[in-house]
Amino acid sequence: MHDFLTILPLLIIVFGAVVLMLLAAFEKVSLTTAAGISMGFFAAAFAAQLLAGCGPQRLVFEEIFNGMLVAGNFTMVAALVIFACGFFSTTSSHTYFQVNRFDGLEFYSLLLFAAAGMVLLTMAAELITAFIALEVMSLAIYVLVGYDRNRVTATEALLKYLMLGAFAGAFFAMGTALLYGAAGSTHFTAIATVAASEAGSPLLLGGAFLLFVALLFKVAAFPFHAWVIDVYDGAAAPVTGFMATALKAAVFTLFANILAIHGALHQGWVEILFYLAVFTMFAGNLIAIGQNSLKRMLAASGIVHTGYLLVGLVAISADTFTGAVIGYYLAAYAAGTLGIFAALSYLGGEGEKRATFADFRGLARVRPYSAAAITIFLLSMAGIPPTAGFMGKFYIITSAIEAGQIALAVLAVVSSILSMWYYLRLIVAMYFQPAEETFATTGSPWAGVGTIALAVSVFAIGLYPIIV
Amino acid sequence: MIQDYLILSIILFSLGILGVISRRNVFTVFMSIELMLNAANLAFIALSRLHESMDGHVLAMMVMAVAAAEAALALAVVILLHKHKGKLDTNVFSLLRG
Amino acid sequence: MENTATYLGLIPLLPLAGALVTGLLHMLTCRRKPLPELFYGVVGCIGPLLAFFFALVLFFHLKGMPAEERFLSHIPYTWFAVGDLRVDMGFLADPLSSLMLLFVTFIGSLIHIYSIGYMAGDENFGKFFSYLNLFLGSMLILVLGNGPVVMFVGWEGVGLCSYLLISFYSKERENVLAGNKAFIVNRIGDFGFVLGVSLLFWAIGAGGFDYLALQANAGSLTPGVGIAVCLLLFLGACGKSAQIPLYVWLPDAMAGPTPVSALIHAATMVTAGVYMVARFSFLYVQFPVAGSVVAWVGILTALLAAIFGLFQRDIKKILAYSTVSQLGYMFAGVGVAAYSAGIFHVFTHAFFKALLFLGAGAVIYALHHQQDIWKMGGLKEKMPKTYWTMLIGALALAGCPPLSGFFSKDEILFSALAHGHIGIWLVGVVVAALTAYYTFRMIFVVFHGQPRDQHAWEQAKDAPAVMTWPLLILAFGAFFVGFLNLPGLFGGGLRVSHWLAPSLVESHPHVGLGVELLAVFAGVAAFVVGITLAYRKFGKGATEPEYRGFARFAYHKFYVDELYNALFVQPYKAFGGVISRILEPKVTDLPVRLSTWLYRWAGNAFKVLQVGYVRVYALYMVIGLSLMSLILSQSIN
Amino acid sequence: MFAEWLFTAFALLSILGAIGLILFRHPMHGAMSLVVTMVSLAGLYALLSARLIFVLQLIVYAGAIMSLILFIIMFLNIQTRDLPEEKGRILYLLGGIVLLVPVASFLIKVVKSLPATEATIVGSGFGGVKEVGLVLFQDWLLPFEIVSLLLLVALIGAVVLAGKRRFVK
Amino acid sequence: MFSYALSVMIFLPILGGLALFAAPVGRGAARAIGMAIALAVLAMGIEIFLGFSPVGGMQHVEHRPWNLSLGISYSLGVDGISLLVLMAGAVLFPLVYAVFTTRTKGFYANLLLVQGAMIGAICATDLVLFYLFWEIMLLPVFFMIGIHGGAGRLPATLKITIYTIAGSLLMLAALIYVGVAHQAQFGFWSFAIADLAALNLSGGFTVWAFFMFMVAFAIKIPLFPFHTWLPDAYTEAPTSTTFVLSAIMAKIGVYGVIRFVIPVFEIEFARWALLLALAGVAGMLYCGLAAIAQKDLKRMLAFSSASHMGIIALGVFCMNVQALTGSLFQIAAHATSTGVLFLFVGLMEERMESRQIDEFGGIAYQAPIFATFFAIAMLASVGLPGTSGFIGEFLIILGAIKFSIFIAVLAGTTLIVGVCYMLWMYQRVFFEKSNERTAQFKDLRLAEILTFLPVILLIVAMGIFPQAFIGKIEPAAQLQVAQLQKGGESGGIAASIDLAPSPHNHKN
Repeated sequence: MHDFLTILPLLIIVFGAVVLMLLAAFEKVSLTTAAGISMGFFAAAFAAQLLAGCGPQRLVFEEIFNGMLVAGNFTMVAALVIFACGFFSTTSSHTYFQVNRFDGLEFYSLLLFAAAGMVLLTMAAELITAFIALEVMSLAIYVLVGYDRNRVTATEALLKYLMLGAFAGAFFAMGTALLYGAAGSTHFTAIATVAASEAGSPLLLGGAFLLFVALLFKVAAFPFHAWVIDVYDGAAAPVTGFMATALKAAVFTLFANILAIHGALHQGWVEILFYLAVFTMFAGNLIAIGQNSLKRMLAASGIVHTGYLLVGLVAISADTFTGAVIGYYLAAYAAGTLGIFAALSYLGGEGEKRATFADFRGLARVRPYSAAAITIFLLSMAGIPPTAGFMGKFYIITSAIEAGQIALAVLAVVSSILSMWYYLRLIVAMYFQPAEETFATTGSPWAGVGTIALAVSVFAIGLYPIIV
Repeated sequence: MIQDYLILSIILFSLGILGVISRRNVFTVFMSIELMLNAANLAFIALSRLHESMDGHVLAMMVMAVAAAEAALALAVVILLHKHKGKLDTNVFSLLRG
Repeated sequence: MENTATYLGLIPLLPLAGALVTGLLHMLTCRRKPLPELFYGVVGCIGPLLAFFFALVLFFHLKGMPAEERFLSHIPYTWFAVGDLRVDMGFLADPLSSLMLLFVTFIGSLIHIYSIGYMAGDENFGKFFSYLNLFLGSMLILVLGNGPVVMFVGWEGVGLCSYLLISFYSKERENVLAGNKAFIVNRIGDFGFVLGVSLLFWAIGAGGFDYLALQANAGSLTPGVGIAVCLLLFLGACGKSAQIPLYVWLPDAMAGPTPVSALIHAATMVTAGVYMVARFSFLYVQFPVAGSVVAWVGILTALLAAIFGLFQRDIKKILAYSTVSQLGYMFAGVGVAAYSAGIFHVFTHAFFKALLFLGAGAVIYALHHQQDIWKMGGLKEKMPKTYWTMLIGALALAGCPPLSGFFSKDEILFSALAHGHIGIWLVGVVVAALTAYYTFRMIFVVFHGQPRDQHAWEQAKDAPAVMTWPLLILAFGAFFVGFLNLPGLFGGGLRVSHWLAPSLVESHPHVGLGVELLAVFAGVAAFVVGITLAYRKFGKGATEPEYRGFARFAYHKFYVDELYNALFVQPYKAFGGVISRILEPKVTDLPVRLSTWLYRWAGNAFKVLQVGYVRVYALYMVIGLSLMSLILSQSIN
Repeated sequence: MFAEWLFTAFALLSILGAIGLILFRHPMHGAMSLVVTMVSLAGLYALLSARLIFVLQLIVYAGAIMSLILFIIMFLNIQTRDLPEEKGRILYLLGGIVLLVPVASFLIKVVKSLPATEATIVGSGFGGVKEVGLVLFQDWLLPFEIVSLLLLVALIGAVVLAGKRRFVK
Repeated sequence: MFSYALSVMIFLPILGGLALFAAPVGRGAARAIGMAIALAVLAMGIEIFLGFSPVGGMQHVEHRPWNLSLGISYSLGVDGISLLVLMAGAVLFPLVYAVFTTRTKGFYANLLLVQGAMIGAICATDLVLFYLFWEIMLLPVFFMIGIHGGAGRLPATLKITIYTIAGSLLMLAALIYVGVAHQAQFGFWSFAIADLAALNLSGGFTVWAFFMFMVAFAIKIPLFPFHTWLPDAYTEAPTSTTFVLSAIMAKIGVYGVIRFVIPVFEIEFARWALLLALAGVAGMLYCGLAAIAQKDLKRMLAFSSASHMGIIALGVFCMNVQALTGSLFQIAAHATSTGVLFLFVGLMEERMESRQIDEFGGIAYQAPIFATFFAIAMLASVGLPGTSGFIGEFLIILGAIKFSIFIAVLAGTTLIVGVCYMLWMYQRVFFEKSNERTAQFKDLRLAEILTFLPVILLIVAMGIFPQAFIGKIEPAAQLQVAQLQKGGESGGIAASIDLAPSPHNHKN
């Protein structure tokens, strides 16, 4: 029964996806209803996840699923983040689609499918399960990215993402193969055994290498980051928000789970992850500083946050791994990023005509509350107290120093200094420059409500970091 | 002997990578990716033989399923691209840059 | 120390209260309907007069006590206490301070009265009295303070008032600049003073930081620290009392109204340095080297200022240089450990110099602010009272026996000789001659001969009574105060010296009568030589000479002002400009600007890498893959 | 011995096919070349006693997927003039090879660490439909279920992206 | 006094500010609300000051666990070290509302926020809580400069913000390092300063952590050569913001060094004190010299403020009770004098619409009251005895002598440097001849007189009766120095830092 409760949220999401798919197939409902249903399923899954409670990592339906699914505190946090992301992406989408009319009922179905894939990804305790879950998630998101078929940039983003994503997927498959060769099985437990007995096994090394390349690609770590700018730019704002948050949460959860399967495995990767984290943070900053488009800047800043999360991965200790730091950071990051994309969803206007920094000049004069919310999100992303982003960064740096990675902690700090530039740049534009337009928006107030809720949650998560 | 299969698999995998980075034709690129997946499959099967367990066969089937799904989507994208520009040159699609 | 006198605190407080009242009233009314001058005059004079009264009371109170117990103190409250440092806002009356108190309040009062006449008609009449009162109050704090830090309050207070009063006619830039100069140069001295006091604290201040405690602990000073303290304190004295190298502000200070010149820049404030050295006699006595430095600086200042005085044309500047010169004498006196002699010269000098200044003020007043002696002449008939009083002052200054200046100067020169400082004595004698010469050059040119400006001469007349009475009183003083400290040679009893003895640590070497006579003779001779030469040259009317060679050099005051300007002021300003225009943006801020620029540059470079071709992105991935493979293949063999 | 000859032949064929894929300018030729590779791979699977996979490789890959690709190529009626110029292809190829040498050598090093054993004789049931099916539905139930999700998503995706709905050029 | 006084002092302004942001009220009402809150805070501050008992420990302590996993707690307290800084934060704010009547609602709201955050930073006794407030207080400043500043406000506001945040973030890393070290040494998490003081830090990173802390504070103070943001920011900021920056925020930098750096890094502090002291003195001279070349009154005061901050910082680095007490006292003294000077410049700007020194002249004749007030504040700023400025400066120089004669001699030049530019400015602005525009200069109105009079009186009172303040801060300073000497001894280096042997060594 307990096991059933544990996978209940997942079942709810899958069920919701199928329901919406069927409704879409028969075109029986309005878009608003579809969005409502989607929100309902996300909310229900969220609630179910909360109800299911949590505990230490354990296998779910070990007999039936042959030990391929795990659940615990960490996966619960990740699932909650994913469900929340789905929920708020739905609210944003609803408003967005009332202005940008390329919608379809399948959109919400795909959103739910993607979420299902993500949750499966976080819970995977076996590589091929993870691979397929990853593909479920990826395929759904590919489609979401390219959903606006009439817009060539969306298609271009789709092409880039799909092509590179499949490319990375092939690495995942090859990595799985090599690990299979090393362990004779693709279960994490088997790999852990090998890692414990022969830590320097070349097959283990090579397999993990290819596997990690794929994961690093998905989270847009340097040097596998280049796609992310263009894809975020080309996708619709709510989709970008969903990708930037939920996807990253899912992949990082898997990443952490894999690294944490055994200390020896983690130990072998500390050095490379160290450099990757450093390069990722700085590359992200350097890309962000040169951008004029908000979405591109946010994409680049997402790279920077990937860097911070990699710092967190460097610092995890496989023996005492709880995922708290990573989970908290993911939640904090998700709240800020989702919020800003929610705001962009309704402020962007038709065809996302307001896209650059300059387009948001003087927003605070005309729409002070929106500007204030965006400011809060930006401050959270920049890590200014008392927002969630601050606490997230605090935890990450704490864990890095605890792990003895002081240099990495300092570099992370330096990187956050660099990131101030472009976050402040938007605030400067919104507050310190005169307004040139009225920023009139149409459509439902859902995105706005979501923005406010997220702004509040940024503070709530920051001031009461209960989940850690 | 099993090693030879694996080496072949690595070679095919590398050739797949080469195809991805050196070609601009969308079809070729996707087929290169298929080639990489095939290479992975070969490794699965060979290792399955090595370990004398049939798990590798199942894994290869799964990879095939994934490859098929990806192919379906990829072909849809190809159609979409063709509708947009009438060309299948990846370099044509570089509106998003900088 | 058991003796207390609560009214001690009142003495400085009275003028300060006067300053507050007049100042506030002036400030509030000057823009609308100013109060009558008489009001300010009366209110302004009450404070000093009452203070003088209390000073007298105090004096007789002390006099009534046994000589060794003549210490009255009053400590209203602890000013501040940090760690071992404990500074009381305390006042100490002892023979030294009571003597200073007497003449400061006395001359101060006279000058207040005089100012009622002199400043009549000035739109800032009230402000003037406020400043004067403030000055007097500060001076009294300086004198009465029971320790160096309280002294410093007065010390800086008089500096501030000096600034305010020099720049009193603030519409003219030169006056304000002169005020600035005075304040800044004084501050240079204060820099030394503060450091000296601080050093003193760490050396011996832990057991109490007032004079008496310091004196008790002074024995434990090491020579290095002790000499450093003495010299640093003397730097303070140099600033306040216009000694080399900080004397430059005093001549410029004549930009202020004449009563100010008389009160502050001749009689009282500038002697604070001498007072301070005398106060710290217990230190200077321990370290004769420091004393010698003081003495030599003093006597050289005396010589230098006397030389400058020879060629000045502004009547007040002549007097100013003579003040500098006389201050030099005083320092020579205290430097050779003849503290009572130095203080006595302070005392007499206050009378005759105030007299001379007030006389000069009367002349200036009569000639409608004409200060150039070469535009005066023959005023003897027109202004007899002024002439005669000034003549007494001049004689006293020149050291004519038996006027006050003669005795005090003689005492200093004799002490120098007696302590074996032959060089100082010789220079002192030369300066005495020069003093007599330039003093009478001034008297002759101003009062004798033919009028050089007929029109002004015809209108000139003696000043009103409120101005002449102080002159007369001061003349009386200038004539007779010397007898208070008549040395044994002339049948006196050195009464001032004996009075001061409890406060000072000094020794009186016993020398033969011959030495004493030599000193007296030399002093008289110098006076005679000087006045004779002056009479020869200027006695019967003279025209302004053309200065050439050394005279020209001296006329321009050895170009010291220009030198200082070129050496300190201009480089200072230029350096400020360099900092704010070059150093700040181009050097100090460079790391910041450079890193910002670098960041943006690198950002643009990365922007270029985002080419937009998906194949290239894959290439990046493969590059990373390749590099990581290279690294990883190191770890397997 | 015979098996080794066969392996060599299939391996060479598959590599040639792969090279052909990379080098042929027209996707059609590339696709045909890839089919060669896939068929050779199927042969290799057979050599490895993977009977079911051998069949699947032929049916699903060489058959279904490749025909789909060929169908689309023909459907779009790709002309040679529509193809990208790809002038710098050789440069990219050479550069790619340079980059890939470390990767491939590393990976080969990795697989060489495996024990150099000859393929052992396996039981007659190895790789059969029944045997693989049992493993699939006993041990690999969860991935199998998820694959259904995957295919569903792919289905919806293909419909959404290429479906016959309002497309405004 | 009720037990949550400090919390109320922190959150009354913060909540008030947030409410103002949200509430649709006019600027007049906003000003009135701000004024009321500032006055309430003032009243509580005075209450705390009067009820403060002069002992070393913390008073008005509040403690409440907040983040258990990292041992972060919401803990507040006031002791002698924070008392005067707190008072500065409580006393000076009502002036802003009184003097500047024409700001927008958002401005007053920001002002409230910054006050609450500052008081929070002053009262926090948990390092993380301090950091929280420390960062928060920058944001309103950022907005105040950016929205209401002068023509060159954008670069100026970005510079101050990024510069100070850079420092703060470095401090964050060091702060976490300290917390982790505590966990490693004592086995439990705590960021409470009392716990951290027990740390025995060593290891290669300690010195880096120390400097990260120091850089953060040095930027805020600002200590040479980290002052380069200051002239632009002070000049471009609206005067009320400049006032807040110079009068309080800079002081919190010094305060932070005393409160957090000294207890945690005793050994490093003692080791590097000479270098830091040199930086303080160099900044004093550098900014003092730069001040003389300024043509803009506000900019000149900005440099002057930086120059004084150098001396205040020096007092902290001298590591003896006189200098430390002097610094703490000077913090309050400088807050009143320079703060008021900035306000005066603001008034002049409102009346004359210019800040160029060249365009003034002869104001003293038109506005004697204003000139007198200005002069008093100016004299306090140059450290004239009888005003608040002297006591602190004297104590610092006195303490500096003990520390190093070389440093003291340089520090002593502040007496000269300060007076040069101030007199020069006073001459050009208040003396000399009036021009057409200054002839129209209006003297202070009654309301303005009543606003400034308390502060002017405070300046004088602090000069004449400083013991009322020093008595309250000295015990805490004693404690602090005792701790420092302990650290210096255990490091075995305190003795070697003197360039010149201290006089005590000669005594026998």
